[in-house]
Amino acid sequence: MTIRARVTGAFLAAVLSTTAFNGAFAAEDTIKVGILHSLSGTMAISETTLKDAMLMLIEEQNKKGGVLGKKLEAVVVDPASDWPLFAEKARELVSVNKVSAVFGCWTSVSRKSVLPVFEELNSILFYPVQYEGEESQRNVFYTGAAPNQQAIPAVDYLMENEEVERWVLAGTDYVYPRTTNKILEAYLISKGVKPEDIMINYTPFGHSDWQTIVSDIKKFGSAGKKTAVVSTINGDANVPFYKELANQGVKAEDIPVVAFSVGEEELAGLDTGPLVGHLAAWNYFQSVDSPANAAFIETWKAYTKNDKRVTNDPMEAHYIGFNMWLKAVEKAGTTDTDAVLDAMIGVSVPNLSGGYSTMMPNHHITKPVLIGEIQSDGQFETVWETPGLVLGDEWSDYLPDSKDLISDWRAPMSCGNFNVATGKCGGKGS
Amino acid sequence: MTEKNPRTLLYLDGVSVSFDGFKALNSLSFVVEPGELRAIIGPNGAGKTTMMDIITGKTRPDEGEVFFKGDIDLTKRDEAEIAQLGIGRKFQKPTVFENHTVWDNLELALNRGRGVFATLFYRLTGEDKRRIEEILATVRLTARRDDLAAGLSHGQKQWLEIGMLLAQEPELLLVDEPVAGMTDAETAETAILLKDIAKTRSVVVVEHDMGFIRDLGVKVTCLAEGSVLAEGSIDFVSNDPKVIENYLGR
Amino acid sequence: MITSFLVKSLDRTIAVAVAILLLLAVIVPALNLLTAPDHPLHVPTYMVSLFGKYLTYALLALALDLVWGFCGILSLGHAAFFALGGYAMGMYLMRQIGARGSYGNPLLPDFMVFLNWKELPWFWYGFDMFWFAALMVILVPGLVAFVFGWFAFRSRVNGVYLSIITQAMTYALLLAFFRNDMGFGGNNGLTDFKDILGFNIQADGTRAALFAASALALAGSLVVTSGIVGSKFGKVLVALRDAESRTRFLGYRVEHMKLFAFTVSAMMAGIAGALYVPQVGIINPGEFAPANSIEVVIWTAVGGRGTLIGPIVGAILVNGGKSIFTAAFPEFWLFALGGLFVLVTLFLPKGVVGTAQHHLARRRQARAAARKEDEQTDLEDAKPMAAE
Amino acid sequence: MYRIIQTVLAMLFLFAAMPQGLRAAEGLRNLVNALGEAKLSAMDEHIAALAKTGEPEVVAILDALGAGNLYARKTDGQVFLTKESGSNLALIDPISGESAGETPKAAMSKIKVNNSVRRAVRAALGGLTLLSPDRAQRLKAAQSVLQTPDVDALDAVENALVAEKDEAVRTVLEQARAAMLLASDRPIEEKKEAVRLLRENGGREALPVLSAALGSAENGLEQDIEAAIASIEQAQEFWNAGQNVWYGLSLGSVLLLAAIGLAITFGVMGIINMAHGEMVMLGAYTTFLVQDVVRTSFPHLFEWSLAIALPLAFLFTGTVGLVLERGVIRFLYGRPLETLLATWGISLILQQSVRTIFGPTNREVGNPFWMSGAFEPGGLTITWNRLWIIVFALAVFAALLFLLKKTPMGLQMRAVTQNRRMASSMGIRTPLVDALTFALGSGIAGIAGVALSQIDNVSPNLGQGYIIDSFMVVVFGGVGNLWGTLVGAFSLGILNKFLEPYAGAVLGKILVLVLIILFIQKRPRGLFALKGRAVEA
Repeated sequence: MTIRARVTGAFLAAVLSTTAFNGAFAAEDTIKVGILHSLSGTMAISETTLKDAMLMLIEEQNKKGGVLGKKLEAVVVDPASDWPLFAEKARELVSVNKVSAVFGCWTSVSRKSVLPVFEELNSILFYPVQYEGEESQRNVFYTGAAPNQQAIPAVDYLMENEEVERWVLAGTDYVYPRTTNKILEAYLISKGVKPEDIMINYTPFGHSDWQTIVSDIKKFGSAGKKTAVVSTINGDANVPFYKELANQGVKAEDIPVVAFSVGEEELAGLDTGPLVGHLAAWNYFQSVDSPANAAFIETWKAYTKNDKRVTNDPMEAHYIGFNMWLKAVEKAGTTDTDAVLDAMIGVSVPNLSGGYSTMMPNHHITKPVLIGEIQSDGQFETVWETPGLVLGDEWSDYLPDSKDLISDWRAPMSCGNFNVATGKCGGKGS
Repeated sequence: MTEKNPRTLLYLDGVSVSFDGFKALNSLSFVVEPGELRAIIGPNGAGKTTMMDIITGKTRPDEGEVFFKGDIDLTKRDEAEIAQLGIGRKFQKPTVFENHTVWDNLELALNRGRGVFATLFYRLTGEDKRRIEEILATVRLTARRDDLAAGLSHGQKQWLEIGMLLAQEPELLLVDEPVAGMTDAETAETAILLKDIAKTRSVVVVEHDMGFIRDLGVKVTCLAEGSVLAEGSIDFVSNDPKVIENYLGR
Repeated sequence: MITSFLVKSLDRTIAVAVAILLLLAVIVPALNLLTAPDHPLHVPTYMVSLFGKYLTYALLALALDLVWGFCGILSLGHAAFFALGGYAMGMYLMRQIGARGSYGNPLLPDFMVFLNWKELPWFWYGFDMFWFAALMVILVPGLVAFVFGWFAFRSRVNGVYLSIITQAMTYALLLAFFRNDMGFGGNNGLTDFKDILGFNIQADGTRAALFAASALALAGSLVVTSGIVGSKFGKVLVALRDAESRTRFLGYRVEHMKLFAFTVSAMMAGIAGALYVPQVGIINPGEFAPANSIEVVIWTAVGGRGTLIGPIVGAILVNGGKSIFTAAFPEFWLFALGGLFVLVTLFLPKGVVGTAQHHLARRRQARAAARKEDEQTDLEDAKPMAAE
Repeated sequence: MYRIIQTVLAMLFLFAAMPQGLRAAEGLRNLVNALGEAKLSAMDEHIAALAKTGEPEVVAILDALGAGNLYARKTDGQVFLTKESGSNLALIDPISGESAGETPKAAMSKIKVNNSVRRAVRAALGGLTLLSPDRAQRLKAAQSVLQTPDVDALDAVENALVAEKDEAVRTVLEQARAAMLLASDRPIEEKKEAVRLLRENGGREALPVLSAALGSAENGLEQDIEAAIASIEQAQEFWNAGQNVWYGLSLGSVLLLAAIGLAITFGVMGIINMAHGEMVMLGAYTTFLVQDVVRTSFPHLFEWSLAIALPLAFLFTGTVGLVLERGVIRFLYGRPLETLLATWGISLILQQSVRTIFGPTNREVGNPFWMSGAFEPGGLTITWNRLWIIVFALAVFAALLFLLKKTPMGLQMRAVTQNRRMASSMGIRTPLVDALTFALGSGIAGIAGVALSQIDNVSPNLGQGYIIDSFMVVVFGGVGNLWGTLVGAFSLGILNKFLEPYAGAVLGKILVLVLIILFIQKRPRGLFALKGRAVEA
């Protein structure tokens, strides 16, 4: 046999075996759920955990008998941190694997990449990560935090409890930090902060040399006014950032750093001893003291067979989203997209911090906002909590062009960008 | 030392070049007349190849003058330009285009338009075809015209390269060790070929093979340590005591 | 003898490939649009856009092959030209959204609105016209390649050095496009496209048309490349690839030759990018990632560099494999991909197509010479390291 | 607020009826137990009340509070100092300091602290330990008083100054006194003197004090303060330049570490080793594994874990390199561009292997104490880890240079890379030398990983972040020249750090890349090119 023939043969065999593989599953009568999280590439570090969490939730639900009398079946694909591949895989999940809903994406760009696919094929996406807002789409449910569910309460906390007057807004240069910082800047100025008391700094993805920036922060913080850093620094860049903070002796008591993208998972790669007291704002911490959370953590540790695995906010978002979907499917009595989309609004399920979260007509959910301080064991301790639940505000009130927009996916409005000033759907409605 | 003469084909005066402190050429002066066949000998490191590099524009001299056809300053031009002016060069190691056929090798060497678009829209004319066939016959490769150059024997590659130089129609040919690795018969034939070529153009041959140079029977220049040691007939040069000491050995 | 065989078979293969592509351009859209979804011959839209995407990748690989396979310039930055073409097309598509964006701003794309941009940056002018965008798709990558190549080839940056600085180029572009201040949408890039030339970009008909356009573009480029490679210019390219100094001493301005090939290749890559963007619906700086450019090199190597069909086959094989493996073995597909690269370089240095052609040619030659040698050729071919 | 004063008063009233010693102890216990019920916002007053007692036990209690080791028993509200003991807490009586048994964590509730509580603790502790017999503790106390100058503590500081003999502590205390003075109602002459002192001694720390004082300064003092601020800022400008050089050197040392292994595999051997970054990553993971074992089995060796990891990382990555060379790369000599493809494939496999084995998330590699923190000579801030990394990078460079230039092994390596055939005919076993050279390059990448694990993420993506920079450094410096790599790394580092403040981190990096591209046009063979007449055909 020639080499060419051998190679072709091997390839054909691979193709055949995968089709057979898929075919075998299709024979059973199950409800399929797609999981669209990167398992390789740069985002695997964050997203793999979410895939595991989803698999666990599905397994647990199947133990309880599935939904509508059918078992759930997870379809896992790897979009490999490659944004166009997200779109391809989403299309594959919906049109080839015929999944009823997809749980996935982490970065905004991956969500943006799959949006048209879900719109076109009319399927459902649950998006579990805090994001910049400025979006509301018929086929997407946003279970992570909008800026008002994270950033603004955190700034409020610092202003009231730590009497912060000077602000460093440090972020990775991409859309989430840019938008969040725009919103925060507008908010701070509306609260009487002077523009010269705000320093904004952007760094590239994966930035690892923080010496200059940390020393700039120290300098900025030595103007005699209480200073805080609001960090929207993304993923990988955080570990060297915090290491540099610790080594240059920036203590939380002097210049606290409040982060919106640093959770238990990120801290797991750090010696948090020198970081005690720096803050994070989320809607969930692993340390939250509630029976639901204790049970969740126990199941998670058992499922991963690892006592050290931590839980985090996006996992809770998937937990909420998944339970909401189950409830909506039961309410609708079908997994048909349109029926589920209708049934979703108003669905209320317990969250892990001891309350209930509700899906609102703008496809965002209500959540408590927690401010936590980093502890030496890599966990957060809640030091402040919003008195009630906060509703995710998709169109920020602090940006001039979006303050007139609202979204409501209930009939008869059914609009993602209704302009209350002109009374028309579609931005300016012109 | 040498007079600049408008009739002189190649004129080098006081050319020096050094690499990392090592003086490869040391105030070298050297003249080639039109139609002359000249042999250059010298020990390793005498600067033979460097001299060729300078003439063909591969290396820029640190100082000195290099003129072609009286008033064309070669130090200001690059390889392609110098080649187009009519100076051809054969490397020490035979370099032909191995992934091309013998025919294509010659076609590429043919003295025609060498611009991007000239080559892109080039069509093989009857005249060019005849010319290539002629050269094939001269270098005795007619039978192998459609074979890849990679398949040729060492000697055949040397000949193909000489054929390519012919196709280039240069006025001056620089030939670096053309008979290295050739059989005696091939060597003899190469000598005849070179003498033949020298009837219509100037040729400079660098060679170690004293027998071959004797076969050529031409004026010899001996280089050592980057400058000219002696110049004259083979017998004159090989009896020069400095040459014997430096090169031929005691 | 061998050459005449090769030349003939080469021409024949190209003709066949072009014919297949033309046929695909007609049949696939027809099967997609005219047959019912449950018809056995129905091609689902999913497949149409997937293969449309592969075809643009194939075009990119072909473009790389022109400079790498035939000219010996290993560009590790070819995805940059692809992305530049893609951005030019993306800008057109963004302008087509008009007032249908979230904020209903008729002039500014959404990402500019919520980052408080007040005016359209000057470099966005003209992109509302298709002809202008189409021109830019070719001109921008061509110009970047021309300027970059003019500097690099003039100063004779070669081999590994050239590869590394092409990588630096794409890396610098990556960082630049990530910057939100650049006005290209930062990390999110350009997305939310609505229509192209007045047709809804999500409609099956548009997708089928884009597929056909990709197939036609690939066929067209194949003809052009084959023309270039077959001309005397092509022979000069191969000559300078194998023996650059020799070519110089024959009087060819190597830097001009390289510059021409590099620029043409970048333009082809730009066209590929422009066709890619409407089919995947997004363009973002991730396309500039050096890893992407390396992947293109790998498609070309797998298929067989220095052959025209090779990169096309390679691009489709590797990407098809990637599509299958990322779904079937999500945890392990990188092992498969990594392993493939190692195995191909070790055992198939000429690539799939190159090895096949080599094999065929030798077999024919052997058969013509003597039947007895047949077995031996096989033996030699089977010995992996014997090749090259 | 009012209620707290009420309780405190009530307690004070209670004590009056008790015998002196017992009364104090009992009062203290009540104050401590009150912490258990206090709201976060009211903690300040409680801490102040505790500090006011001046009892020696208070130091340990406040220490525990600040560190989050103070727990209240859920059943009776008794507050204890605690220590982790497995899943239980070991209780220590806050007054007597005696052990009070163990309890499960669930039975205790932690006394919550936040930043403002920690600040209050720090200030209180500063006041309490100003007169401590331990010099280090006095210094720390003085520093914390300086950080949070409080007018009320002025007398305490002045008292301490009278007794203080140690020069270093005195300097800090004097600054603290000056800072407090400015906020007090002392006469203007004393304040002027304070401003002068701050201007002379104070670095950046003096700026906040001065600018705060500027707001409330009386006439006549304002100009003094403004002049002081201007003078300090001017001095800072000078130090900033020095700081930038230091940052540049530090970045350069990181680049040098990342690139030096590549200078062998790519620079000397000509293999475009895309898996180089993964070797660095494997080195970092070796460090993680070593620390993991050390933590669980030999905790007392933790400070030495990096030293243990170094040889292991070298051996491990060296072995991986050896296997790769024998298994793959040796078939590709003379085809440098194809080594790129094969090693790229290998890098994918290595990354995914690590991801499969260790999981995709970051792993924690701790800094030993001698690599934590910073010191401040003049107006500079020099972090220990960066300093050690510079030293380490230079040491690795020197060792490598020595190995290549002065040992038989190095001689053979150079011989083989310069003229393989000749070396082989002289009896050098070229395949062995090739394998060992590659292993050496990989091993050095591995020990670079040990160092980089101290400042970067230990994740499967670690290597990806360094690979492009490494190639830039080697190419910029000149392939095949170790000195070129050294100079290249440091000059790129410094260039980057000088561009960063003006252009920003992103644009700075782009500019550096563009400059490298332009530089390569000018000198196609890099900074330290090997010149020669070698005719390439």
